[in-house]
Amino acid sequence: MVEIPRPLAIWQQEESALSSVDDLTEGRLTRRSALVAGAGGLLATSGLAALLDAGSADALAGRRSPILASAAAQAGTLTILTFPGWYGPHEFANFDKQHPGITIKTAVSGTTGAAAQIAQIETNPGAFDVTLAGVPVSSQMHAAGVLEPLKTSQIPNLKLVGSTFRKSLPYGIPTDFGKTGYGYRKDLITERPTTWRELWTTLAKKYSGKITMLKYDSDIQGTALKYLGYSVNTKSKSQLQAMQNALLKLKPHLQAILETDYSKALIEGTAVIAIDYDYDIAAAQKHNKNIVWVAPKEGMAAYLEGWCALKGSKLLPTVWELMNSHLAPKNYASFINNTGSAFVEQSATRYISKSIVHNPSLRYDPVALKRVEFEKYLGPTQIAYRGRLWEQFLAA
Amino acid sequence: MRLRPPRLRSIFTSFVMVFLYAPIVTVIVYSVNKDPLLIHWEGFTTRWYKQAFNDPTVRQDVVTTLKVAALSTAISLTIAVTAALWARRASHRWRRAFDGLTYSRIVLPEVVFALGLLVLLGKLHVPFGVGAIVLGHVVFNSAYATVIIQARLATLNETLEEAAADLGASRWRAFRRVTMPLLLPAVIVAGLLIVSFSFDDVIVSQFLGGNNAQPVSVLILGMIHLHVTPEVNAIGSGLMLITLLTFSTAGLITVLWPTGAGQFLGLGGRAAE
Amino acid sequence: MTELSPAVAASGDPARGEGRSAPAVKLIGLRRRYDDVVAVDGIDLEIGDAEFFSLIGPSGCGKTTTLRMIAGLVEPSEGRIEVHGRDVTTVRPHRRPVNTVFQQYALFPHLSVFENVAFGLRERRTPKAEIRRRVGEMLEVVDLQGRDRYRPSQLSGGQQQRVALARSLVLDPEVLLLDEPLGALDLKLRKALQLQLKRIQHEVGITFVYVTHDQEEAFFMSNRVAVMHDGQIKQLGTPRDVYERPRTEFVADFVGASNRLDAKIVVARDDGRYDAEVVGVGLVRAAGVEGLQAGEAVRAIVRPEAISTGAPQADEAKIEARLTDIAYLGHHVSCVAQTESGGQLAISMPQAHVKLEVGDDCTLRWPFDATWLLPAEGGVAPK
Amino acid sequence: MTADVGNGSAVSARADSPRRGLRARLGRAAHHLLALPSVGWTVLFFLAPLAILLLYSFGTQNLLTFQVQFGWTLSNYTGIFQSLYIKPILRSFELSLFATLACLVIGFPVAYTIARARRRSQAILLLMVMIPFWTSFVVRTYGIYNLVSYNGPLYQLLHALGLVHGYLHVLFTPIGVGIGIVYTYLPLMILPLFVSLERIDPALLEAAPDLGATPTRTFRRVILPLAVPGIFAGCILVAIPATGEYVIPVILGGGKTLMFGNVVSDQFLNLGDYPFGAAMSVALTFALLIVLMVLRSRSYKAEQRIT
Repeated sequence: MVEIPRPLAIWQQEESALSSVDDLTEGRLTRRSALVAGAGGLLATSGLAALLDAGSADALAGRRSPILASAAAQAGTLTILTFPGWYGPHEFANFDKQHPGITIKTAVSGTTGAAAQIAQIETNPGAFDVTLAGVPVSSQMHAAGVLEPLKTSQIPNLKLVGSTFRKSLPYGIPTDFGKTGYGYRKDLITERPTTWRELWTTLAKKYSGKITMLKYDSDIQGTALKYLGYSVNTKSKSQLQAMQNALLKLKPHLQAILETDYSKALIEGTAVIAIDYDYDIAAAQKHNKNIVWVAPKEGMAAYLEGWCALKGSKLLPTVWELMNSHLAPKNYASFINNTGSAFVEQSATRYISKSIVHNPSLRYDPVALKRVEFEKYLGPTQIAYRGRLWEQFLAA
Repeated sequence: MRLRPPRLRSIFTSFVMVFLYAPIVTVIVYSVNKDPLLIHWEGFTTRWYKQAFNDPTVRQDVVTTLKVAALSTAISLTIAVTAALWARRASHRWRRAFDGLTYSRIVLPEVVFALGLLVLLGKLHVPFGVGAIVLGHVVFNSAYATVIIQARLATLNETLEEAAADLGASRWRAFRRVTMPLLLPAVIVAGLLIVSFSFDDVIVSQFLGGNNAQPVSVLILGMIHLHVTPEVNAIGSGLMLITLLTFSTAGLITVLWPTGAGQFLGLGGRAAE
Repeated sequence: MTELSPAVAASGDPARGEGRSAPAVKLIGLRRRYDDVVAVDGIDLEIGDAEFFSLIGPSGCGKTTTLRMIAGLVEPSEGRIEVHGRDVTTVRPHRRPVNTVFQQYALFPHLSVFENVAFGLRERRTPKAEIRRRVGEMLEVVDLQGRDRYRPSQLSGGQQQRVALARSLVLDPEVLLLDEPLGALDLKLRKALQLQLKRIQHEVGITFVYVTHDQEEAFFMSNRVAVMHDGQIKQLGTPRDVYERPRTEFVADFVGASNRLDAKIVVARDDGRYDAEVVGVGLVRAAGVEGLQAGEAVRAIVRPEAISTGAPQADEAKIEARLTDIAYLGHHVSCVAQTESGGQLAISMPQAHVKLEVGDDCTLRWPFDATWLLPAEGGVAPK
Repeated sequence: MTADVGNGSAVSARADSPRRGLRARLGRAAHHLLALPSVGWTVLFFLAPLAILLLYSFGTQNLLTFQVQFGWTLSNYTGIFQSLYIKPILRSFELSLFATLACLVIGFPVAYTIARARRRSQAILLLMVMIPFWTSFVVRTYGIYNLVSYNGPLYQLLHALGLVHGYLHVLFTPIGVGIGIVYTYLPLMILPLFVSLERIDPALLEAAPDLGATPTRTFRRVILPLAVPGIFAGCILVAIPATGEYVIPVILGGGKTLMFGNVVSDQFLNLGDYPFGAAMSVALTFALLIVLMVLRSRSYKAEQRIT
């Protein structure tokens, strides 16, 4: 039933058996989920929990499932809260065959903000079985008591995931991560930058109005902290203030702070520099050979996200099976090929598209990972403070 | 008699129409563009429409959207017509208070009452879904409809209804045969408008949809977080087409219906006054 | 009622004095087509100074279109319009020396009575003091003094009508056009206002061109009337002329309930009269439209009020009939009698003269002079 | 009497009915039932939720226990007047004012044209105004985004006409946001204007020139005053929601031209600070209600003047 775990072939770089999947990634390039809500999610979750108070808590408690009937015997609709198009046509194919009674449905976690998505979970106890979430949000959900503790014994494939990732996302199964660096057009600028410092000090002024930035608070704040040589997860007020000043200094030179299509302007040439995720630049490079990825020497901020099981799910045994199936190398490779994202499972490399495996920005490279600092859950006060700073940056 | 040489006004109106349609044209063009990144024109394809049509989520969400729009429009118009009929004969002070309520439903940022409603319905254990979305949509849709219908009703001569009552028509019949036909233009205008609001709404739809009702607007918002894909444009164009077809069918039925003949097109209704 | 102020009575700014010898309004070959429909089909007309002139006819006859062309609200397809000798065919309405009183008054609902009347004066940048004076005087002329602060909606129909009149008259137009101004009023009010209109016209001495479908109203007020039909003027003349000597059956029919009898010309006499054989009556010597030929089928027109009962005199026509209906209309009685041939005759006579009952047979008589002969328009005369 | 009650208001109220007084009273009572759907809906699904939020606006949120605690603190309100929020607030009013005026200037001739068109054309023209709004709001706004983008169709047109050199700088500027808002709210201006212009008696438009008014003066002295209720209604429907607009600034403003609506919804959707978000909403609502009341009372007067 469940695919037998392959031996961990660490750092192995195999040719992909499925090179044709490249086509699949065309036009379906994804960006990270907004569920990885840096600051936002935390207070939002708690706030809503408070708003709904006892009513929903009772409902949650009442629906706590007895579990551990055989997963194969279960039937029903298993709902994953995620983005439309996040999963390709192949990932669930095997699973569907083996579980004829189960229908997998994806529900849209809208993107108006993290609070809205958490509201969806909070107000509909039992309606969703799995949610896609980043480190801070999953930690917050855990604190709020809406997550089902991961039953690792039921998910043998979890061991295939690199231990760094597993430790960073303890409440769910890690599926993908993304680093924030920048891309530039080598045909449109003469410089060949390699650092954040160059971007902030010389390029910003020279190419003022031709620089775009993705709109994601924790990634951008982390980026500024990296530029200044601080930790992404610093709690120092003075460092955070320095970060804020750096961002405010950059803002007048920005063409736009984008919600979507981060690299489109770069591809078109209406912008020459884009502060963007690794996988998005990788995808953009396919459309324009002049785009160069910069993994700045000062380091990069990165998010990590994955699946968490939600309390109140009536299909928990099936959920564990689905998670296990998702991490089975072939399946996992299919998911990575669909999203074009950086991957967390080394053993799936042989099935993953060459363009991802060989891409310097995406490949599974422990050296490169050392320059990356993952965003952590910093507690509500810190999150609220950073949230205000972000708001101030946008409103300025 | 004319205000200005007619051509100037018509030319200006045509320009405004171009302004209104230009973005829609780009949406339609993008929906048939082969280039998935929509950077260049790479040729015509119906692939995105097929893709959208074959996607069960899209199909289901379109149905949800139409259901929500139909229900909330029907309820909103009923509320608006009754409210306007009441307001016409209400005392001045009551009417002002009433108008205050109507306008505040339009004024208040949607996110505010949507959140309040979320909390309230949660506490009352009202199930989330199409019904809950409709509850929310009616709040603002009925307000817009009331404003439009009230404006129309203010211009109608009450003596017509009195005459009808005097001729022995029951109140209901006087309403149906005299007031309603006169109000119809405003009701239609209001209907056209609030259907579009229902389509556009994201916040109430997302908050109150639960896990079994997701209108297209919410789906699209999720989809564009990846990229503004041609498929999204195809869904937008498709939705417009479906609505247009629905309305023209409804219009056709009304026109062909023996008793209501011509009323549907009688939007202006100047002669009716 | 009210003394007319010198400003209104003088009715003349010097600028237009020189054109006074020319007719107030002159229409030359005036035509108006709407797509396929010809609303006005070639009208030539001269209206004199200080004349009260009416255009009458059934609805759709083109009278309102003609009026609107004079006002400049409708452009003629062909032809020319002159006001006191000046060609105004292409002059925009706001520059024409004519003003209109509209059917539904068209008072500005957002302006007070005073401001409505002052509207045109303000357009002319008349000094404020003068506006106040002239509006005040004009409100007196139309008997609305003290109502200047009212809104049009607070006035009765008759009062609104007078505001509309004042609004136009205060501008001292060379010609005042009135488009069924009394159409929306009840009968009693209409009668009163007819008198008032006539008086005002007399006082201000301005040419009035009056459009109505009510011939009685037109006859009562006008110096001359033109009867229109199918976009053409069918007859032009004094009310008496038109009433007593209609040129066509249509005019005869339109200008008043008239009895029509089939007849045939026997002799066309030298004195302009005819001897005609009238069915059921016999030989009648009567006046008629010029140029009727012996042997020609004609209609004999007899006015209801010319008919009486009793033994006929020598110069009277007679016919046997039975009364089928009697209606008392106050000082008058209106009867219907059936002739032996089956035709019906309407009779109108003073109350005192009626001594008959329904069902009585009687002899009806009328003077030969009260008979008018005109060409038959084909077919048998309507009963 | 019971019979009358049983028959209810559906019974014909003939003028010659001997019990007309009673019927009239019953009729009045029944008449008030007409207000019930609207008032009931508003109270249950609008005022009740708002009452909850109003309570929150005086409450505090404990960052550690995440509980909203009811209280009577005004700190949420005083927080609004931080310099941080002044800029978006001013920008909101500025953009809303601009958009309203632009909608009025653009919408008036269109509404007038429609109002004076033949009746069949009226229906078609009104429909034509509405059709673009049956797509999805987000898709439509991205349509504008495409249209005004640096090298988009508008640029190419203007460039071909020699009106623009280099790129078109509309997208990601306040002008871009303004265009988006004008586009989105134009029907809300055109419809009420149409309603009020359509009911102007055409004879008035003949009477004015007949009395010597030029077309311009006719417009100023007759059409404009009579359209005042429509103008007020249109301005209310445009200005007030436009002040709270927040999606358009994000898409067309490139996330840089934020308005107050963005700040408010961020409190709820991203920061999750409900008491502060509620306080902001309450403050915004009150400010807008005052504007609204002023506009409405003017509009009432205007309406009474012309009816």
